[in-house]
Amino acid sequence: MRGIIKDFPGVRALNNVTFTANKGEVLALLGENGAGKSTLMKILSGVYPHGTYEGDILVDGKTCRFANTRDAEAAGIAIIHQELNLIPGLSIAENIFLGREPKKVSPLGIIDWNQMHKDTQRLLERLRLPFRPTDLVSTLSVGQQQMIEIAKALSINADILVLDEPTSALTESEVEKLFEIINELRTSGVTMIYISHKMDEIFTISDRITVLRDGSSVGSAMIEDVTRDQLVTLMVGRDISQLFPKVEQTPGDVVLKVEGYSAKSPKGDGYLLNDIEFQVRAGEVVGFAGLMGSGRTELVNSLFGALEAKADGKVEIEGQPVSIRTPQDAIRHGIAMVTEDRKESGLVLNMTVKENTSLASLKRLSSRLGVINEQAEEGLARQYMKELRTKTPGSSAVVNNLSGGNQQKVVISKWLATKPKVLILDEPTRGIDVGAKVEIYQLINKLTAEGVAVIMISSELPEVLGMSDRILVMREGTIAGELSRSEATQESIMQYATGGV
Amino acid sequence: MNTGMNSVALNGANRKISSGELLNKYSTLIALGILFIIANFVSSHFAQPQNLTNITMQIAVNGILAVGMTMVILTGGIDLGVGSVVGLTGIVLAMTQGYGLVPAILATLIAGMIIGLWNAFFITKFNIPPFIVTLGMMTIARGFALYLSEGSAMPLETNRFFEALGSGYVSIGGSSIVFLLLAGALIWIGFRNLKREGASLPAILSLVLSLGGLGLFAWVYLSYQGIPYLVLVFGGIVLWGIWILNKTTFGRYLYAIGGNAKAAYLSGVNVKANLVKVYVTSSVLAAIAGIIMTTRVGSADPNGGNMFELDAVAAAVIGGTSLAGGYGTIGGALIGAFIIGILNNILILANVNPYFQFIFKGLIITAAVLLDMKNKKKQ
Amino acid sequence: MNTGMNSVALNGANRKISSGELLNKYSTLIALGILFIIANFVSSHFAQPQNLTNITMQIAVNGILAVGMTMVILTGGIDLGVGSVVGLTGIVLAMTQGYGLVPAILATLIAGMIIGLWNAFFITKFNIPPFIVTLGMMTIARGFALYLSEGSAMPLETNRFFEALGSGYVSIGGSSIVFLLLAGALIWIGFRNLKREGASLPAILSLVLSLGGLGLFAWVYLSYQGIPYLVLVFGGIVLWGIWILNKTTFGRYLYAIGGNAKAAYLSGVNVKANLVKVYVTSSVLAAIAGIIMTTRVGSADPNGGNMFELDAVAAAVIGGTSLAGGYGTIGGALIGAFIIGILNNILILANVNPYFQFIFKGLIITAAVLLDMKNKKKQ
Amino acid sequence: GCGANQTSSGNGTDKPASSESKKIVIGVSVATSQEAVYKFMEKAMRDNEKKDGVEIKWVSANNDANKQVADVENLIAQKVDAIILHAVNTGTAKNIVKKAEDAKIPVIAMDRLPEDAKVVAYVTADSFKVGQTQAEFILKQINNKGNVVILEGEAGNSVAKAITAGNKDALSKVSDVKIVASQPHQAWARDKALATIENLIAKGEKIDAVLANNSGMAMGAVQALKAKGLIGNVAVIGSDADKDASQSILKGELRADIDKKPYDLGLGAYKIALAVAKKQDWKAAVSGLGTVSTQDNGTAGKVDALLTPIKLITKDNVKDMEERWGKLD
Ligand SMILES: Nc1ncnc2c1ncn2[C@@H]1O[C@H](COP(=O)(O)OP(=O)(O)OP(=O)(O)O)[C@@H](O)[C@H]1O
Ligand SMILES: Nc1ncnc2c1ncn2[C@@H]1O[C@H](COP(=O)(O)OP(=O)(O)OP(=O)(O)O)[C@@H](O)[C@H]1O
Ligand SMILES: [Mg+2]
Ligand SMILES: [Mg+2]
Repeated sequence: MRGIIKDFPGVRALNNVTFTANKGEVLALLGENGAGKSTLMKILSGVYPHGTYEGDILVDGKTCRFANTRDAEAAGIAIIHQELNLIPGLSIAENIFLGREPKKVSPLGIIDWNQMHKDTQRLLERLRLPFRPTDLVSTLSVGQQQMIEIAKALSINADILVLDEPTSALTESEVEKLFEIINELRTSGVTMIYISHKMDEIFTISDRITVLRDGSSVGSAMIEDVTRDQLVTLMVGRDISQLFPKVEQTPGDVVLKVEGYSAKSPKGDGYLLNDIEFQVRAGEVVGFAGLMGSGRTELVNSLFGALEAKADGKVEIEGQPVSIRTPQDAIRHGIAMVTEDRKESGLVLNMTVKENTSLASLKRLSSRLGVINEQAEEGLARQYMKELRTKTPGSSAVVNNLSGGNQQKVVISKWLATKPKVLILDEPTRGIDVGAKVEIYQLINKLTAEGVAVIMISSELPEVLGMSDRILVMREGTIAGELSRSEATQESIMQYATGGV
Repeated sequence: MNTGMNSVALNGANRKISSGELLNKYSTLIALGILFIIANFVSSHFAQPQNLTNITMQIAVNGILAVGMTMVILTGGIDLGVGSVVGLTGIVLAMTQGYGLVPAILATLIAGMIIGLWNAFFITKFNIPPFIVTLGMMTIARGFALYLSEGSAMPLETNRFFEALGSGYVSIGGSSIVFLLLAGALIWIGFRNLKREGASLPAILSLVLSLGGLGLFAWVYLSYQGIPYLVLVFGGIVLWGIWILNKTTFGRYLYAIGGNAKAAYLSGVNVKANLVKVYVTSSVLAAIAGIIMTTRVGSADPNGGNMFELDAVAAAVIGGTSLAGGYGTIGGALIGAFIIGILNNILILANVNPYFQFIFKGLIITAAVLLDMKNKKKQ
Repeated sequence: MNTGMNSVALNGANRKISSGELLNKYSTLIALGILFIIANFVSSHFAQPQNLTNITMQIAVNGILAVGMTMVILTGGIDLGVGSVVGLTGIVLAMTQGYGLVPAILATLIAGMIIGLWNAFFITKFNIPPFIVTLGMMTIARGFALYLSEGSAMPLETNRFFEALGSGYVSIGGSSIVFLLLAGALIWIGFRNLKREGASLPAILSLVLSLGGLGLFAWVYLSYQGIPYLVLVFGGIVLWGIWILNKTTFGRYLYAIGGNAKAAYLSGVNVKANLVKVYVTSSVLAAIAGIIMTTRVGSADPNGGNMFELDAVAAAVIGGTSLAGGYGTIGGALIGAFIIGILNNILILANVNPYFQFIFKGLIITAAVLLDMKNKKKQ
Repeated sequence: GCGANQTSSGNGTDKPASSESKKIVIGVSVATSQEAVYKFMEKAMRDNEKKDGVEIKWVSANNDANKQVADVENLIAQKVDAIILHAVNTGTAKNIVKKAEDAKIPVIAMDRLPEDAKVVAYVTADSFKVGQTQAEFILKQINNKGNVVILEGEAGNSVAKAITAGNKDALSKVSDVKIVASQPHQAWARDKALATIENLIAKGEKIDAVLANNSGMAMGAVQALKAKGLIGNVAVIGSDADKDASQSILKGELRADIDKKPYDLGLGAYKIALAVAKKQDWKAAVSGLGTVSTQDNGTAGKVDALLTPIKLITKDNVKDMEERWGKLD
């Protein structure tokens, strides 16, 4: 790709980017949120058709002008998008072959279901996925859906495969499977462009890296030639001395205490949560580790009153037993929860930064009759924009236009504005660049210093290890073990998480 | 009635399905069954073959519209114009009948097609919400119908084809052959599925239900005067619709567009082309409904089809189609059309005060969907 | 007309806004302006104060319904029952008038409230799509209206209050005071915003536009007979609606629910309670519209309000409200109601063939939204 | 079987097989129930139902011609003895009559005559005549000179068209009268009629008279004229003589209205249906209800008709309407 320039109204997303990938290599494309990685890849794969950008795409030396994604596919380019692009109401097979269905009578468009199901079965077996081609995608978890996306990309048999943050929702074992596949493809000469914010993965899988910053490419290097710190500096344009700037606090009184907490599955087969018991002190960060699907999200959702299944057990806040049935109750009792999917459940995307920030504390900002005090609202938004260093054109910018990291900061602002005693962070750094991650860690430090009790769920073990005072490991809806900061290691956590103790 | 069949073919059947799921799957059918039983108590005339034959003739127009409406709603759109299109195309048929049967029918279908293209043009080219474009078409088509007819009903000339279509029956012998063929097809498909996917409860159940339904229809028609021609057309359109949605790329794309238009687009589905097709389909089906209605009443009424769009939407939604798009079946819409038709029928049989009929109708539409939702919730 | 004001207060004005964005912001207003100019060419009577006064009186009912409809649509719902509720509440008013003015009006509003609660109950408790619940209400309320009135129109007794509301005017002096107060308030708010957010182009523009609009209205009413009382009620409801959406938690929650109901729920918004409120609001506004229509025509017609729901939805959507929820303003809906009202007016002034009126109306509704979309696309 | 087997059909069992012992069932299919006049048609029949041992099945088509086909099919399926048809659309009702004919059920057309259909009898207050009478009254009021407005009902509705045609027929006989507007109104809505008059006044049209297809729209016109202080100068006439219209006449606002005597209309249709069902001569049964004549009906030739009188209601005789509406004030 040569001299690519792409403008969106008000922003230049790509500014004269030139970018090459060699045949058969895995090229990692790095950069902060909003650096333009996805945009560049969307241009390559025909999402933004020829004419909506400047510059040329050269595949095997030939200039290509894609009018749509079909053209790009025909040229051998497949992409796994950052967001899931599946249709929930359709089956796995239908999703994989959407737009490319094998047909019996082509002009009539009669689908050859046998062929399609057979091909799908083969793909699923290759990825060792235990589903049938006819299962509906809506019944799969997000990670499983991501694997279907991968299957879909593989089914194209592309020469160039773009993977835009494919692992953000995958379990460890699924990541391993993916890496096996990538290695297979590499040996068969497929070129891959791999985008991720996870440094470990970059060093495990890639041959070469290219870094984008603010819409320009700032460098490229073989993976052997760079260190992690160099890479980070290249990406964010400044030194980050410490990835996990943990500041230890002396824990105060117990703020949240949970005892004998269980929740039955609404489907009637067994427990989602079984006899959970733990407590969190003021100023303490309790990390929750566990495999995907171990019930961490369910636990915190349930504590927050947002789980449909009814739960029994004792919950105490600052020594007072409380009953929480709805998020409203939870907020009233001083609990705040940053949900794991900011687009789906964290933000009202078409509202402004200010409106999102105030959403959970609007009652406090308004008179008894419900009239909003606009000055107070504006003040609140500005206060948190400043405290969290949110990059936004203003408090009245629509959040949809912010980068992922800044969107996450808006979600956190919303919850900090409720002045919580307990802050639950579910995957707070998913899909966020290194720079923003560190800022969020620093924020956690600041909160603990102010005496907030923090629960942090994360699937990135280094993060749990780096930021928690104590780590609780969950497995199949129970707490499998507790580790103090000093005794916790990746291995000890994994042992509890997989039941291998 | 053989949608059970198709959705099974779609979902596969060799995983265990709980009774709750079965209940959910057939909830609309169960609602229909309940209504059927109530109707039987309300009036002894209800279950007479003649009355049941009448009901199928009465729902044909709404049923045909509901097929098109379901397809449109699957994409997340709506077509509020169909009622007026029924009226307008009836007028077109009456005006062009002098040129001969085939030219008249062609002209009518082309009128429907042009209307569909108009709708699709504004929807796909300018992204105007379908609600508005088709609301506009609702008044535009009505205006043309009134203008062309100068506000008067236009009689159809006596014509064997129109008479047969409007009120003729296939002979009992012919009808028997149709039913035998259908039964054969059902059994063949059913056993093929059973063989392919194993003998699961839902597969067997849907075969039994389809055969039962077919048997009921056979009894009704054969013990009266045979299959009405217009029901034959209607049935053909329903089967065609089920086939399109389940077996063709066009059908699957409709679900995909309604489920996640962006994902469909990124997968290389030509979203706009498929939207054009679906709005044209809806309007052409409305033109067919217009032809049927005109032959049935014997003349074209420029005010004909008034408010039919709402009944068509109701049929689709009662049948489980989601107005947000992505979910729904033609079989469901057919059941929905039956529920509405039986409702109108028993309100008349029971001699209910006409004012109360309004109230009952509103209540029962709500109740039918309520039943559906309650079952869905249990899942 | 002073929505510009409010949306500025909402969006802040201290960032640079391009002319494209401005065009987009005011696209519906521009459409109205174009229609206004065309209307002037079509008939020299159009811009007469008397005619313009008439138009505002004629759109009041649709405008009031559009306020409620906009709120409902903001949440992603729809209320198809409002037309029938207008008819039913008119009958309730006529039936209860014997008990005195205040009890009659209270009974009417309570009837509206009960209907709203019924709608809300099925929507929030059983998750039945609003389209279906309110479609059911459309026939149920019509049935009750017909049943209670036995199908006859019911006259309103002569009563000073009803006469004033239906066709009376605030004296010229009183009207002048109202305008002075409004102008004062506008200037005060405008300058406060200018001071708070700096003198940006949009802030100044919206102040100028609001004052211009106010001036136009002042000219119209003061050079005819003053402000009609029913326009005063209508204007009050519009201002109330704008205030609710921009200044209160309820209004904010409506946007949040339509934008992302799950996120709103997780942020502690009581989604169900707010939905109950919005459906009750819509039905109570329909009851007020029913009172106004009844006093205006002097009697309650059980068939009154037929199809009004479609005009109300059209007004909201022409005004830029998204049927998917989350976007929309009362000011836009007001402009939408004006576009529809002016359209009906000039078709009669121009003595257009009645059948063509249908066609024009459909075309112009499409065109109005088209203009809006084209501007939005440019952004 | 305790019925008197007067006309024993000869099978000698105690099955009540004779037509006499069976209750006579009359099906009535009306276009709409949404207006007051239909209630009086129904009342005329209900008043006699018990006495004559008849069962009435009353169905209403909500102004939907297609639904009316279904309604009549349902009546046929219930094996009614006679059908009284009040057609949604006279142009489209021929097939309905044919369906009944095929089932050997006699059809009596009430108020509206299905074109080209061979009905047993046609009972009518004659909408065209209503229109003529309206116009003749108005012409007297304005001394055969001036501007008139016709407020038509729903576009394409056959009654609306017949009344309007009657209006135009009578008005066209006078050269100095100008029809300044003839405008249909969706759902015959009074608020829309009100807006039409307002707009015409604003346009500067001098209006001398308004002829409305029904009372509701006439009242809309009255309201608009009242608001502009013009009610004294403009003669307004409606049709159906609704309660509020009657009151308005009493108050001297609405100038006149036409009473189509729906009760007589209904009674006439009922009596004919009953006689026909009993295979008796119906002409004797309706003596005193109106005049019996014949009317041309296109390809169907001549059909027998019972013309019930229509009555012009003015301030002089409006008190007569109290019989129907109770005390007017
Ligand atoms: N459809 C769009 N409309 C307007 N601006 C956009 C659009 N898509 C992206 N942008 C902007 O373009 C810039 C680059 O975005 P892009 O999604 O390519 O970033 P990225 O590097 O993939 O970030 P992340 O790591 O968060 O995925 C950002 O400033 C973003 O806000
Ligand atoms: N919406 C849902 N429908 C069906 N099953 C679900 C749903 N959400 C979660 N589950 C199942 O519930 C179990 C617990 O999931 P949960 O999301 O709480 O896990 P987790 O430990 O938080 O993992 P993650 O890291 O993915 O958030 C898993 O088996 C998961 O598949
Ligand atoms: Mg990206
Ligand atoms: Mg989780």
